[in-house]
Amino acid sequence: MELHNVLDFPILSLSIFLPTLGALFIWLFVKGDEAVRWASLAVSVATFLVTLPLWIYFETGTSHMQFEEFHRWIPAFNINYQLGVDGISMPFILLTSLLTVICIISAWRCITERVKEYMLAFLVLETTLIGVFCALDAVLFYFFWEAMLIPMYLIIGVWGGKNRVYATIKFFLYTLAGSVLMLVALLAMYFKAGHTFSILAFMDYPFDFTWQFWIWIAFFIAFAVKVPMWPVHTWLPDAHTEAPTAGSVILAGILLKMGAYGFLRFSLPMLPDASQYFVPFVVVLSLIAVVYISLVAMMQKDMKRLIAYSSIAHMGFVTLGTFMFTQQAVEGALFGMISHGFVAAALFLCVGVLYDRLHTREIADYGGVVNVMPVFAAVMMVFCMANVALPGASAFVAEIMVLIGTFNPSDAAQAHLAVSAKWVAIIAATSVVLSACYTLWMYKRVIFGDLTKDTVKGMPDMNMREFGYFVPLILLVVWLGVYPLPVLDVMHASVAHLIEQATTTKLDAAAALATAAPMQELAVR
Amino acid sequence: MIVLSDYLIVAALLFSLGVIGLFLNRKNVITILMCIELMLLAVNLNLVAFSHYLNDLAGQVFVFFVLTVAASEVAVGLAILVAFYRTRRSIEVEDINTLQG
Amino acid sequence: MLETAFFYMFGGLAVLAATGVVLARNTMYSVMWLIFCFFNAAGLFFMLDAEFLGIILILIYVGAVMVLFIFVIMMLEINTAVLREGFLQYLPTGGLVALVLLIEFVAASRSGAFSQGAKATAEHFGREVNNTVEIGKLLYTKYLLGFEVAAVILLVALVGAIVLTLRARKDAKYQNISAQVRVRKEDRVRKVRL
Amino acid sequence: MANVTFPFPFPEHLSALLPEILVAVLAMALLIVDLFVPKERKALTGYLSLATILVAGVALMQVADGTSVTAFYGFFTLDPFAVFSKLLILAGTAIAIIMSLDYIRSEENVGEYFVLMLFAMLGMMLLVSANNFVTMYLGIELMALSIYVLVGYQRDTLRSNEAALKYFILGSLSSGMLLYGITFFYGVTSSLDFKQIGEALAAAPSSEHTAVLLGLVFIIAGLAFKVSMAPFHMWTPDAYEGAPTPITAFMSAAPKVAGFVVFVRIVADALPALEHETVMILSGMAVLTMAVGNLAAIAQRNIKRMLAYSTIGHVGFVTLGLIAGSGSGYAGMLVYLAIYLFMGMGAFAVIVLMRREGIQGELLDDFAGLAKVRPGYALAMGLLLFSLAGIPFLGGFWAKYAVFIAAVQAGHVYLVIYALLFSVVGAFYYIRVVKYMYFDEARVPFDFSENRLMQATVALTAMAVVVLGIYPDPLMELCRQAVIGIG
Amino acid sequence: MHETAMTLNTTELLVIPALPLAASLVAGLFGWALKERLTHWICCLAVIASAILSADVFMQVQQGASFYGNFWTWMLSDQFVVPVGMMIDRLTAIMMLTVTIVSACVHVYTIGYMHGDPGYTRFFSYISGFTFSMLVLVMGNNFFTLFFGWEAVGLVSYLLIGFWFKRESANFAALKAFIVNRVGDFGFAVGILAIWYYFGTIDYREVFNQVESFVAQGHALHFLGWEISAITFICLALFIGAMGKSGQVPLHVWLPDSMEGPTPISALIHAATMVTAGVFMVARCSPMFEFSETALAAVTLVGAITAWMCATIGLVQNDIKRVIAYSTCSQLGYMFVACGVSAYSVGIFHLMTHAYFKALLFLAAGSVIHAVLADQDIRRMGQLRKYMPVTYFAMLIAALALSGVPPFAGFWSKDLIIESAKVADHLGWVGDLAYWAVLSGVFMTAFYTFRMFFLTFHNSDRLPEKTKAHVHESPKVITVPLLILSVGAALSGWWGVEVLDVANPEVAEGYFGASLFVMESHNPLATLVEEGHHAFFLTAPFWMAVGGIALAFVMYFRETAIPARLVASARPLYTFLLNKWYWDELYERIFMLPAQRIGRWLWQKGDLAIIDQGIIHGGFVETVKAGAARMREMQTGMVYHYAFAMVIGAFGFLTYLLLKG
Repeated sequence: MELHNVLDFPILSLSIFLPTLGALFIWLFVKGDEAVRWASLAVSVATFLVTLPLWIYFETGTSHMQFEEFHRWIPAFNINYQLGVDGISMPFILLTSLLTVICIISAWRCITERVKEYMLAFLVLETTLIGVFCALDAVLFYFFWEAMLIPMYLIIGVWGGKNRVYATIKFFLYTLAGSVLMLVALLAMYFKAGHTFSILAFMDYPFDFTWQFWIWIAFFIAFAVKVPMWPVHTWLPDAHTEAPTAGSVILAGILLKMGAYGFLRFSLPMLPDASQYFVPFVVVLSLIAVVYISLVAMMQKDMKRLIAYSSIAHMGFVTLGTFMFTQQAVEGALFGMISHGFVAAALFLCVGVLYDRLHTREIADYGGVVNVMPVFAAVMMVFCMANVALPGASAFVAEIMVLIGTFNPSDAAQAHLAVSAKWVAIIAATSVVLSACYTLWMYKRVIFGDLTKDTVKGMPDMNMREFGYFVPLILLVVWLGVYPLPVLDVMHASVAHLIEQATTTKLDAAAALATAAPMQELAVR
Repeated sequence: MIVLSDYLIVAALLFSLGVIGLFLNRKNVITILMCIELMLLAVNLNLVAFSHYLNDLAGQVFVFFVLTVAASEVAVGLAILVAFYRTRRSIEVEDINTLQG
Repeated sequence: MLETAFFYMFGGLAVLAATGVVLARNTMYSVMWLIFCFFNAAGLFFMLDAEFLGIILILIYVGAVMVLFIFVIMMLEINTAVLREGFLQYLPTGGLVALVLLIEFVAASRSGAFSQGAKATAEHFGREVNNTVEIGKLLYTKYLLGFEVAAVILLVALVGAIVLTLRARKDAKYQNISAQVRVRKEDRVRKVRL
Repeated sequence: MANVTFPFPFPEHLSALLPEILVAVLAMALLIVDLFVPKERKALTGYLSLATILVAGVALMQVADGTSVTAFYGFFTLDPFAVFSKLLILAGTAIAIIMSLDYIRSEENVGEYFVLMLFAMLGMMLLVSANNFVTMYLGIELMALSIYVLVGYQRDTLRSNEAALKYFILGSLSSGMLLYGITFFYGVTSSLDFKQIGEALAAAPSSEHTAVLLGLVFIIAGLAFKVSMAPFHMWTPDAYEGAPTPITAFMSAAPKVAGFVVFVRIVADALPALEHETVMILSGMAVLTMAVGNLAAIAQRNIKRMLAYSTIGHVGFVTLGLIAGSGSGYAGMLVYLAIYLFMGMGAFAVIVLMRREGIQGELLDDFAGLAKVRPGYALAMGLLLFSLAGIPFLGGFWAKYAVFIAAVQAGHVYLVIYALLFSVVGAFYYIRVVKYMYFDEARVPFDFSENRLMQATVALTAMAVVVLGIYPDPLMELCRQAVIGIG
Repeated sequence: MHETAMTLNTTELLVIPALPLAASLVAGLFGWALKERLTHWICCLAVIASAILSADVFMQVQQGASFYGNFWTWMLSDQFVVPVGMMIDRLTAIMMLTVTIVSACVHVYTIGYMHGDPGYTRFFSYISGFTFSMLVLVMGNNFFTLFFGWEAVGLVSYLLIGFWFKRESANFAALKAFIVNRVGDFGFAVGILAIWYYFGTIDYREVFNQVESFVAQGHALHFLGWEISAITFICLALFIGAMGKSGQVPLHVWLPDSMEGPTPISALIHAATMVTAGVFMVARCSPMFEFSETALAAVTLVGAITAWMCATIGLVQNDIKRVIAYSTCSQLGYMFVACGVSAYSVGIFHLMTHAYFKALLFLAAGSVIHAVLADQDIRRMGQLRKYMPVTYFAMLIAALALSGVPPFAGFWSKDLIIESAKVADHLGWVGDLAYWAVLSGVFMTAFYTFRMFFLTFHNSDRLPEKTKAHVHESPKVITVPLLILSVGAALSGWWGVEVLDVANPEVAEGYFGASLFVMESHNPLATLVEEGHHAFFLTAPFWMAVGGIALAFVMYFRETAIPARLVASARPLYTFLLNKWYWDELYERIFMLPAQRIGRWLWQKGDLAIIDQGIIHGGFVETVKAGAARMREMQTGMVYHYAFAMVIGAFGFLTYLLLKG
């Protein structure tokens, strides 16, 4: 087996397991809260540095998987430890490693209880997240996908807010319930595709339509819960609201992306015909996410809840773009995920800054914050505007590319839509107005106004540590907003390949296969 | 002419009576133990009948084991019953009710 | 003919006795019915040329097991049972299930699945064999493993029954032999400096 | 019978039984040795019984050569399947004994307790080697009688008595049903040997006969009782709750292994001709079992009882491997049982540790705040619980995976979907315990008995689920090897 | 389009927007360290330099130079390429000039006006940033750079309206401005999407080159049986954007409210530059609008309605800045009418003249407000002429220019608009309506302008005592810009017509050259030339203006009792106008409240009640709970029940098997 790895070094494995190894080290040898904080920071920074070569040595012209690794893991079921990244997954790895660093810094002072456990949970979480994006074996993917639940459950549950138990159990069961069907689908595909779990093999195998249909549904449930799409989104506001700041950051920044990544990695290339068949369905749900959720977001009284709803709406854009099968829309969706990773993360951090001072997330408890925290107000303004997708911010690039792609969808997508996709794009574009409504209304109520509340009067402005983790985020958001090409370049080849896969029917090959060599079918009892 | 199935029917009747006694009985546990004895008796009768009609002694040997085990069971069962009685001061079936739900 | 008569007598009485076991209010009566039932069953065993089993049924069951029952009943002083509510309440459902189950048992018993052995039976009748000897031979050869295990089971029953019921009386003064054996001089002799 | 040599018919074949013989002999010796152990040092008997198990284990490894051997006129089989399951049983028993060392100290007749455990283990060892109904029945009864006594061992405690009584009554009923079923098979096939029965049943269009069906249903019912499949499960929660916790742990693991192994042998050897009916009955039971186990567990406040229901739920999952009826299904069952042995017993070990002066440590509330006071125990328990819930990087995931993939392969996709949905329901009550440990404040002080062996047990089981979760291949390969030749 | 030989210096072009940007960043990031003096020096110098360079560019452009080029690629995905580049032609040049000059004046003015405000450096950062954004808007060579600038100016506008963030009304106005603008941007974005969809490019030149052949292909959109040609769709969508940005009915509601911002802002952003972006965009897209008569008619209609309606509102307003704000809306309406009737050059011309006189008007008003202690109500002013002669003079010039009195700037451009509207026969009734609307608008404009003027500077002295003690002429930093702009307000009209010849019907030969496109079939200027211009004193608009001034003179200078009597006699009409035709109330009823109600309903009912409580809890959790409770109940603890369950189980399976056969 030819492994495509320019570095000849298991860099992906190192990225995946470095956090956990670091966590083990910290668990065993590091004593004292302050030492644990520094050690965790060191580990996360090291991980970030380790992931940087992925960016540097990435070959942009090819859709081939890169930095591949392959080891036999469970030969009994032909499950392999197979890693590799392409332009679709690579940016997420950097996103993860960067956000983890920021999360750890953000938790520096607000987490005072059980610091060690908190840091360990985060580092383990990082392993699972990076693992999801690296895995090229379906079981390995599922393995990381589910393992993520454990640290996340603890992070929300132990360090969360008042109603954390409800939120965390809801989160856990929702996502678990969503993903179990995926497991069934994977098992079925294993037998169908000739006893392999390789994602690449699944992509190549011609499943007939019935198979695609059912597997698509199973995948969809798993991914839709994670994204989350309406109507299986209700876990998210609760989880976000109750999670500690860094938990929300990771949740919004990475976890939500796993669902959409799943669509791109599994549904589209493996099940192109079913994906096309379900385009109207996804489109309708995405539009609901954009319009309905935006309206709901507008009425929220809790800042985190509002941002959570806004995340759902933005992810609606992502799913919409994903299912348009055009270069622009899919790249827009991908870019949107990365952008949202920074913007939503930053907004949650902003709320965290406020929360650390006043210990409330109610919008009504604030007002006139700008008077006492001008720097903070400016920082938050940047991210609010980014959330509104103002040009110059990364979100704009994403949004406009999705809209462009939706306005001009591929024939494969348009063929299944009853109306012209232009109208879909136009409805989606209402987000331009709606996102402004909820974001800026919240901003106005929280930041602007005269100082009337005594509690707000005593709030100190951001300290250097807090300011410090916003700076890279601002720079990234602006950089990606005005010069997104480096990131887009990474995606081009892989997305083009993906589009080709998603728009090429597998049915002919399936029919040919069926006549040539009738497979031993799984008789479903 | 008495045939195999006649014996089996007698055994079936005994077994049924044992089962009925087991779950319709509202008296004390000892009766339940006796119902179990009835069931085992039915089993033994079946085995002996088959053994006879199949001309195969294995059945009878099996009956021997069943009898041995049944005797052991009675011993253990009555011991448990006595221990129960010592703490609960009753062996009414309805009184075995602290563990539930 | 005689065989038929005996069969109906033993069989009928066994069933009657079993009914008695279930229905008798007094537990002691139930025991008596059960003993009677065992006798009749032993009769059926004899008819089936299982003399050895018939005998041990009476010897062990009636002679030992049932005595144990009586012993326990007397010890616990529970021979008169109160008929509690509920019996009639469950009777319709329970009875129906039992009835259908009985019908199924009978149906199973009458199914022709066993007909193959009938020929062998004819040969078996009238042969001069000693049931006890044959069983003995089998038990100590082919079924030796089972026999040994059965012995262990009896041991377990013995130990189990003892540990569950034997209690050291707190007020009784008894010798702790192992303690006595293990005693050292320091335990007994105390040097006292005068 | 002139050709019969006395005392032993085929001495060379005895070697296959060497572990069993050793256990029996040493257990009886222990009964006597125990008389000379002073009352306050009865733990010695426990250590000696651990030694016995060790000896048996070594002997087992000696006699196991990867082939299939029968002994005692074919009444005893020693094949890799039996060897593997015996190892599991030995391990389960050993862990249960370790748990008991402190737990049982306050009782009388401590020595006999350990001996009875050895006898129960002996019964299971026979059971997994059984290839006919005689050995099977005797094995079951040896195991069951010992366990009846062990459940009722706390004779001054009402719930222990009650548990024993219930278990005994229902166990006897199930024995009766099992025997009644066996008689009909005997009547139809004139044999008590699994393989011969299978051949005889295959030779005739057997499924049309009421007698055969009756035998089938009653045999399956009798075995289902032993492994607590619904609707023959109802003794389980009561017996588990009432029994001394180490015995509960013991019961939740070892007898299940033995029960499922003999179940596999019967299904694979005796019932191939009745495959359709068998699958139907087992599917029905599996559906009921998963629902009952996972649903009822939610409503529990007592963690022992909860774990009892959880065991039932897991039994439902294991049954899928049986239903799959293939080598991979049986291997999956072994994988499941092996991993469950660690998860379940580990969890029970933590519960045992929780017991202290005045507090049983069995209520969910008792776990509140454990993570703050004893993070190590909480971590171990958390890992075990997540593993029970089947979340990956922990062994429980592979356990489920192994049986589900076999079931999918056999075409039972709907059953697998059903099982997975109930595994989500099941996850709820596991993570609820984690919630108590991690999210809540401590209400009572924790002062554990510091038994090194126990701590090691907890740590080892927790590590085992992690290691098996990350690298399950050796176990899977072992199980795959073990079922070659079965079915 | 013909090739121009001369190319502008790239560096110079880049420096023009870069200077304000740099100043903005410096002021924003380091204002706290630089303190006030350094900050305003940096910003002012940067913008003045920018203005000088713009003037230089303007000169060169006038001599035929131009520029077209891309600097870097913003977005790239397959066929979709968005470069960042500039296109400098005559349209751009005049816009750059106007923007930078007005901006420079406002910068200087700000030094005095905002003196002592705690947000002083922030303010400079904003207005420099605005200058940058506006320059990007006009200089860009594709729709995305346009959109970038478009949104950026919107952002700065938002920030500046809400500059005094302690004021609830200011915050609300800012929010309103942003959201209403976003409604427009929605249309604009859709327009851009459509452009890319149909043309495959978003570059001005390439798009405009294709328009003719594209129209010939007859693309159309269908929706529910309704058909609309693609070019009309694109133009209308773009125009919605223009409506939002340029405060056209019905998206005008934010503009008067934006007066909550500091007055320099009202001058710079909400009068002179940003709000005219819509007009600029329509003019820039003239090659597209020309091919859709429907779109042109819509532009004309909306412009006319706005021009007339906002004028009526302006009649009765009492806030000095609101009067000017409504006049801005109204004048923007004029510009759109000009564009709608294809007199783009006239529209841009009016844009330019309007920038000078309206900025002047605002700055003068600001000077007044500054003097009277930030009171903006003209009912509490009067006789200020005595205290503030320079301001008075500036205001007079501005008022005359706005009213359209020759020879001041407004006359030249406005007259051309009205005459163009008159001859726009190809638009049918819309043209007629527009003509009458803009004509009557002149009268109203003159009236309300001078009403405001007289009430402020003449009439009776109604100043409160406290204010009176304070009133004084503004400092030099304020008056100098006023004087500079006065020059513009006075002369730019003449300059435009006579020197630049912006109204030349042969656009290609007039000032604008190739930067505008007018179809031969509907070129109002050509018609005008054919029919001959009317002499100054013979045109209707002139007399309308004079009439308006006269009426104002009578009512507010001479017979000052008349207004009250008039109000009393037409109370409902007065209230209606005073409440701005109840647009705000209407929007509140049909958009804000329903949206909130729907949002709350979707949240409470949709998310919480139906999905969470209904499906998740009721459907799953309750089922599971009920199942759990049922299971628990079944575990009665009674041995006979257990036994019965076992028997039933066996019985059930057996019976099933037997019945199944």
